[in-house]
Amino acid sequence: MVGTPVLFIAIPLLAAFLIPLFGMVWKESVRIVPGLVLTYLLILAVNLLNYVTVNGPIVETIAGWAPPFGINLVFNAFSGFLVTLMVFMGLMVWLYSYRFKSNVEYEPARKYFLLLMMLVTGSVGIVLTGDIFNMFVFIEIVGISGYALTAFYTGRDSAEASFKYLMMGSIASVLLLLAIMIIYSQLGTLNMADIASKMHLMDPKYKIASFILFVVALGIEAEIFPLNGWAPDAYSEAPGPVGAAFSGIVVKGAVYALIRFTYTIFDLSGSFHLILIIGLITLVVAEVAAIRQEKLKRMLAFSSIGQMGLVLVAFGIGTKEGVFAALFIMLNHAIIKPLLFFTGSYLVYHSKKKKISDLDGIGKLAPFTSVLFALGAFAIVGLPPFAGFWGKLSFLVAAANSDMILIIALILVVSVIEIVYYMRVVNRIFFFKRSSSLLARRPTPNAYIVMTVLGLAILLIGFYPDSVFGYLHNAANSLFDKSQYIHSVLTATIQ
Amino acid sequence: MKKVLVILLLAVVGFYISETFFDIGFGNSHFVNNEVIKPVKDTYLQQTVQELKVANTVTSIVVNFRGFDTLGEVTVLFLSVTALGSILYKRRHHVGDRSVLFSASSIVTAGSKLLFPAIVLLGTYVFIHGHLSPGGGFQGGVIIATGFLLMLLAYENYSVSHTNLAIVESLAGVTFAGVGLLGFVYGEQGTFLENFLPSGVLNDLFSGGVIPIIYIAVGFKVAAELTGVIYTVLNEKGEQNG
Amino acid sequence: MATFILAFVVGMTYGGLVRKITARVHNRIGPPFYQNFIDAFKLYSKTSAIHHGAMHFMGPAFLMVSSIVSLMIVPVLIPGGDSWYNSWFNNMNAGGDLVFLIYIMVFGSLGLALGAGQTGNPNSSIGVTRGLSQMVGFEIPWVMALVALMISYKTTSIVDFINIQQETGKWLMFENPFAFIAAVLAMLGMFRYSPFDIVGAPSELASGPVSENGGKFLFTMMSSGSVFSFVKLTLFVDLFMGGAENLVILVIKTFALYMIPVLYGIVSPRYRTEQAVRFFWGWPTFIGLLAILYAVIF
Amino acid sequence: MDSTYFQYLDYAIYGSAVLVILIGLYAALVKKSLLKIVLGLSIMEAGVNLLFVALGYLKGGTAPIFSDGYDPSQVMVDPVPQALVLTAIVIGFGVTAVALSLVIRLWRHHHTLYIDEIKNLKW
Amino acid sequence: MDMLTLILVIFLGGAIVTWIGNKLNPVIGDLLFLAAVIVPSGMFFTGVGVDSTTTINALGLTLTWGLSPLSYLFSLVVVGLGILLAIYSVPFMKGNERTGAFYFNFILSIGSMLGILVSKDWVSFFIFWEIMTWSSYLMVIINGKDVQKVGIKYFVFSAIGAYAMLMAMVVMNSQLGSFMLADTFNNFQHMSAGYQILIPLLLLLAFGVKSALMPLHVWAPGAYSNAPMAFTSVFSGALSKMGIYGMVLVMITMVNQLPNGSIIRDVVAWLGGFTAAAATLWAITQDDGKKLLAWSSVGQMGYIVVGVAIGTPLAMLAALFLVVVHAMFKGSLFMVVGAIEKQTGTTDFREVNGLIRKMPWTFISALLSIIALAGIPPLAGFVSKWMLYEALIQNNNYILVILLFFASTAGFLYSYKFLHGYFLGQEEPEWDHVKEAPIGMIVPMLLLALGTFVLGTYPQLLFKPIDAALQYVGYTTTGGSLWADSVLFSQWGDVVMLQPILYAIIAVFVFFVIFLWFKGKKNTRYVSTKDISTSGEIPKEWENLTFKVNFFQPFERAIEPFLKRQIDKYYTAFGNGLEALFEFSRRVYTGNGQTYAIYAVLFLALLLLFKSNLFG
Repeated sequence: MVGTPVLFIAIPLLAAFLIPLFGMVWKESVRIVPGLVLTYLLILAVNLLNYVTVNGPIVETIAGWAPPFGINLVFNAFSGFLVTLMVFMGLMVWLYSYRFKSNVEYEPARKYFLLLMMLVTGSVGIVLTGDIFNMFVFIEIVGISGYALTAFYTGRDSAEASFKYLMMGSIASVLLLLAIMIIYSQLGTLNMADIASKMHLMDPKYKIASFILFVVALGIEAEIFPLNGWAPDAYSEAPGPVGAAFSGIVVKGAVYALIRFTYTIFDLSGSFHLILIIGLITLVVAEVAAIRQEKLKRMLAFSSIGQMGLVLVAFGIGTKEGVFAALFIMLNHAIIKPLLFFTGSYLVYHSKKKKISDLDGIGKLAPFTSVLFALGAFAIVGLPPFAGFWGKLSFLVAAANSDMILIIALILVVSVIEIVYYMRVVNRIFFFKRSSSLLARRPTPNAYIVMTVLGLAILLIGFYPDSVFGYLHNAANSLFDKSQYIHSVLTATIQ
Repeated sequence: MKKVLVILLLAVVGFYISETFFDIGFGNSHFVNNEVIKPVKDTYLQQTVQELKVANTVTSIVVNFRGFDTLGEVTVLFLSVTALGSILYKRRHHVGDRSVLFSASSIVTAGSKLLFPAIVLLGTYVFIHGHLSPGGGFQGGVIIATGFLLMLLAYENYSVSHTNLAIVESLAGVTFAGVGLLGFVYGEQGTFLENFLPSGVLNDLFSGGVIPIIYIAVGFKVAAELTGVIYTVLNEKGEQNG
Repeated sequence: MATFILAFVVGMTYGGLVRKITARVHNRIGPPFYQNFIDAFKLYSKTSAIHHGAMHFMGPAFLMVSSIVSLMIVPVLIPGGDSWYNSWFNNMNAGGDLVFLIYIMVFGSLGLALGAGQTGNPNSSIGVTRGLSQMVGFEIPWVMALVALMISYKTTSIVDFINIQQETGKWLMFENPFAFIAAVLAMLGMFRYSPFDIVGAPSELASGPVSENGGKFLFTMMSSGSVFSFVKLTLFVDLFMGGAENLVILVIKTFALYMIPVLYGIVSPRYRTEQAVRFFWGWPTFIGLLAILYAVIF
Repeated sequence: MDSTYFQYLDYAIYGSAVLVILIGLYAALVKKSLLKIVLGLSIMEAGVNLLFVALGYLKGGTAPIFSDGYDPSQVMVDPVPQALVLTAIVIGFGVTAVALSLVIRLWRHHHTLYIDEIKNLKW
Repeated sequence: MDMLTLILVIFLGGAIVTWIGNKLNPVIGDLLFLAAVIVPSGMFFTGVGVDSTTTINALGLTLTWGLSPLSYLFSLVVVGLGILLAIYSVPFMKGNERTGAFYFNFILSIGSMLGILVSKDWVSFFIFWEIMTWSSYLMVIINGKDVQKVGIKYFVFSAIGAYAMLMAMVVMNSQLGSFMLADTFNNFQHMSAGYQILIPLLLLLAFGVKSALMPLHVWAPGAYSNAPMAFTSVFSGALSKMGIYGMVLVMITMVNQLPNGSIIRDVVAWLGGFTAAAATLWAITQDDGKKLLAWSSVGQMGYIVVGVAIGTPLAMLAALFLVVVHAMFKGSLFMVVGAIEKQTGTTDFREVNGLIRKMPWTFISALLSIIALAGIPPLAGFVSKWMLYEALIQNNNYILVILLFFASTAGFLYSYKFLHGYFLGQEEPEWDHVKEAPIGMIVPMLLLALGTFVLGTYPQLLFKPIDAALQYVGYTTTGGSLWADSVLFSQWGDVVMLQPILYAIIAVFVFFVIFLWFKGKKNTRYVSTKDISTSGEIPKEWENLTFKVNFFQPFERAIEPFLKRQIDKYYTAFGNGLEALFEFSRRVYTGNGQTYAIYAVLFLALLLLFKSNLFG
């Protein structure tokens, strides 16, 4: 074993505290160090994931107290998969924005990269931790760095977006605390596995109340429909890479929390249906709103909300296939949507109003970026032979196997809508008369690298889905057997 | 209209929440030596005395049992300072010109100069004795920060150098995380944030292993960060008066 | 070849007679009935000085092809009849198939249309469009009638129809009168006499598809046209009147049948094209439907 | 102390805590000024902390501090909620600080704190 | 690697390589393009046997590829057209700025069509189907002409169809636990009754969209006329046939097993007949050659659908025959229009005329193809039409016969309009500069046109593969061959019996041409089309007397009440209504942060209120 999961948290924190000191010595280091950290984390994550696939989940206890007394981190196939994904995306975002911020001075650059790193760390922590209050802390970390990154650009409406985000976020934290309270008052413990094992002792009245509070609190982070008013503003006003990070990393963390609560901790009967319904509503409303957007990034934001809704639907099916499909969609979404955000933010870079109609005929000016954008669009709407198709297929298979014909029909109708708005953009980019006063910005080399890597990933998964099949399968299994999770945590010996 | 709706909603929500908590009951007696649930607090209470030799259980929980939370919490503070800096960042950032609500009288200035050392001393005491008596790093840090606030309010041209603040908080944070990482090396179980120093005897100043060290670091960090927050916000003057 | 000569002669004669009769009805003297032969020979002996390119040549050729081929597959006399000259006339009667016939009959007019179009004379094109539109009009009742026959006798071969009528001894025009009426109404249009003669409107000077054609071309057209009318008549005789044992009967039957459009045409004013089309899609189609119903029921 | 006294206290304490939460929420939802909204948010958090600490109380419990001269017979209140509330307070502080800075930014940008006028991002 | 996989891989890789190569240098691009189409096609003809299968594992599913006689028949069409059009499109696309994209999509769509035909399981079927869809979609909008309208319409309809197929296939999988075509067809009975109705309907929807069946056809005219003509030949010739292919499969394997499948058959057949008639009428009213041909393709697809839906051996025979023949003549016709567009720059009847002497070879191929299209003997169109009529009569669909007769008779109108519009009429000085199209464009269209002639004379060339295909899908024959019960070939004795007549036709034709030539051409001179006897006066050079504008006005007047009704309008209204609804529904996102917070609290309150309903 090459390292322990706690390094995912400890190393970035150490680096975060050290970065100001480094910055005083060598200014460029504030850009580089986060990248190095993320690279290390990626290597660590991949190694641990392979280790886990071979010999079972790792349960890291902290401060030498075995669960449920100490806080513990759980790195099993499911969380490990998500962690790897998040760290990879974090690295991509860092690499993309490495030169992106080259025109701003030292101070904002330092803060930007610091906050970015902490965003990734917090999301990873959400996924890894085995303690609900600790999860709350990490959610707050993600939240604060998210507010700051959203409001990063001065002079735009970013502050407004960030304020909305903050309002919703603090309401969410209050509700989360209430829910934690109820659970603690009943079971006297905060450890997930412990709670899960004692859940049967709890009066269903409290169960339901706390579950509802959890759903609302985490739903605000996970952009569930009535709670996601902040999301489009934040996505569209934040810098391009940050939008990518939101859609690729943060939402994943929130959805993970929701799913962990639904699958592992609570044993309520109706919870799957609740998730399913919420996901459907989110999906439909988001896609419907996306088709009428004038601004590109807003459209992308809505589409990503819709994708999350689809993920929730897939989780709500409640079968192993459903979980598999959901993970696959998450994977696709985590790869494709950042690509769309990157390319999109380059395409609209020079148009002040960020409107879609400003993109007419930009394909001539920025062929590489435009082609990659088109690739992303084709992939996200699930056209074969690109990555998105397999996720959609596995989802439909799962849904059909549990006889949800109407849901299938609804999903397909919605994805027709999706096709419409994505294709409208692609048409404008490539086949419209080029509007004068249109300037395209040549991506910087590192942006080229990032886009190419993501595009290749899309093609790889599209043509050879088995490359990720095994991981997804293990992840689905490990999420599914709850007893194994509980057992592995509660009998965690200090390694 | 909107108000009525909101009040209705709040009534509903409040009703359900308070109902739940009333059912839980105040001073929830079902925790007292409940053998079915075996709440963790009992273990905490006894382990605090037996293992860690720390008088203040809250401190032991905050720093050791749930030290990970505390690390995260310190990070949150750190992040909020950073966030403040990046949100309020302006191209031209003169240190020193700040919105003066009113000019302090000489009594205030003199008195604050008098009080400042005492306040800092109190804060230091509080976080040094954090593991023995009520209080701890956070409280002490806040007290120290109030001292700086006092000075900043009293003296218009009183300034704290950002660099020093940054150095202090960074070092404190590094200490925290580093001590945690040292737990890997020296702790007999080799886990993060583990206590690897001898615990000493109960109610002794040098007891509780790493807990005082961490709490002191936290104290410094909180002090520096809060001061930084105050300073940054004070240095923000709205366009309307200047 | 004998068939061709016969068809030529008969067709020409009928044409001449028509002109005569029309004149009489309009109480004029009118040309003698052999006038057409004279015209034909005159035209044939003329050498035309100009032409309008390849298609201009092919047009009449197409026309001739269609008329001759249709003549070849329409049995003039009853196959295996007892007359001594019978063997002259069964050239491809075995293959008399209605569907084939319908299409091959259209073939000619299309070729003619092409030839006319080549000349670039607007009147030709106008005439062609009118003609084609009208064709679409009368094709429907015509096909309905034929389909009715096909239904009731489960064959598409003309020979079979003749044999059936010979065996039963009943003419199909009495077996399925609706079909007969529909077919006759269609035939009005087919012969393009008034009131359906807006195609090659003779009253305007030198218009219609045949304008721009002189000499050999016009000769070819005339002859093929006369052959065509003969073919159609024979077809009707075969289908509805039980065929003809020998030439005399054939002539009688065909002439009797031929008088219908002529007499109807003489006394009725001319339709505009859309009126014509609407006309054909009106009563004749209805009757055709009746015919089909009749055939299905009985 | 006699227990009847606590009968009322139950409702009084929890009720007041929940009431504080609701007041804060009301302010955050209805008040038009950004500052008041931020205030509402922090009031809300204060209420939650209050509730949490009250939750940890044990009847007749003392502070969970083993300083000299505590009698082991006496039961101690639950220390965990206090620790958690400590964390929660600090986090709340951080959030409030960020919120205030955002308010300053908005003031810079719009020269107003009236939330209905800060609606550039819609639909 | 196995042959089929290799071929498909070559197609895919060839697409990308060609694209890149064209970016480097146009000539390299052209060569790569030809290679990328012709090499795998040649490999297909030589290397792939009917019984060769290969399997690939992906995501726990097995993709199986193989070739059946039925798909072999269709693949002949695809590959043949592909090769010819590849040759055609090199000169056609010369100088076009989007040549690279054109080549890319062209190769991709050819390859994906081949993939559809060889895929033996639904997953790969769907994959290739979608690839075909989006590559052809890119092809439709490649000219940048009303992209949003036509392109989106095409893609939306295709997507609806494709998703219907997707739904059907996952449902079948959940019911039968297998994605294999064969399993789903054989175990069709084991599904519950509701699904037994639902799935064929879904699949018919899917395939009906591609084959432009009447209520679903609205994408077709725009798409056909928008795409570059070099691709439209493939589009109407091969790509729409994929819908027919699927429909054949569904009709034979599923609908036959339904207790009351005859109802579905009749409905589809009627839709097909209606398509044929209505599309023909629309074609007559068009003034643009592309649109005219597009509508006429829709009409011809109607004929084919009728044949497939009737489903008697003879009808099937006719339908499949018409599939091949339609591919030939319609491909050739679209190529003709492409050549005219390339040479003159317009395809509007009202602008160009009198091209017959400028582009004689184009005219000849157009003439032959048009005759085949109109179904006039001796060309191949007639054979299929005739068999279709006979099948209908034998099957007692009399009204359908009338409908189709009417359609084909009305077909003469637009056939004539097409020829007259481009080639006949007066020759204008403004078109004097027009030259004959380059040889690379002439040869393919001539080949196709002559091919129709050959098939018309020797239909049995094509009957044998069709026979094999039909026997494969389960038609049993009485007399050794399925065409035994056709009057055309039985009562006339044999296939051979047809030929004397045809030869007679040709003989008489040649005779009269020669006769008129020698008698007439001798000492006559060619005069320009201005030299006509319009009431004695000769029109001047600048006067254009050609009669083009609302050509069939009387006929259009006659069918006016029909022309008033357009399905397209209804779709458009529906779409606009939806958009308005969406516009309304996105107003929940008022920019006010407090409103969002209120939503949150409202959501919480609702959950709390209805918790008993949620968690029983």
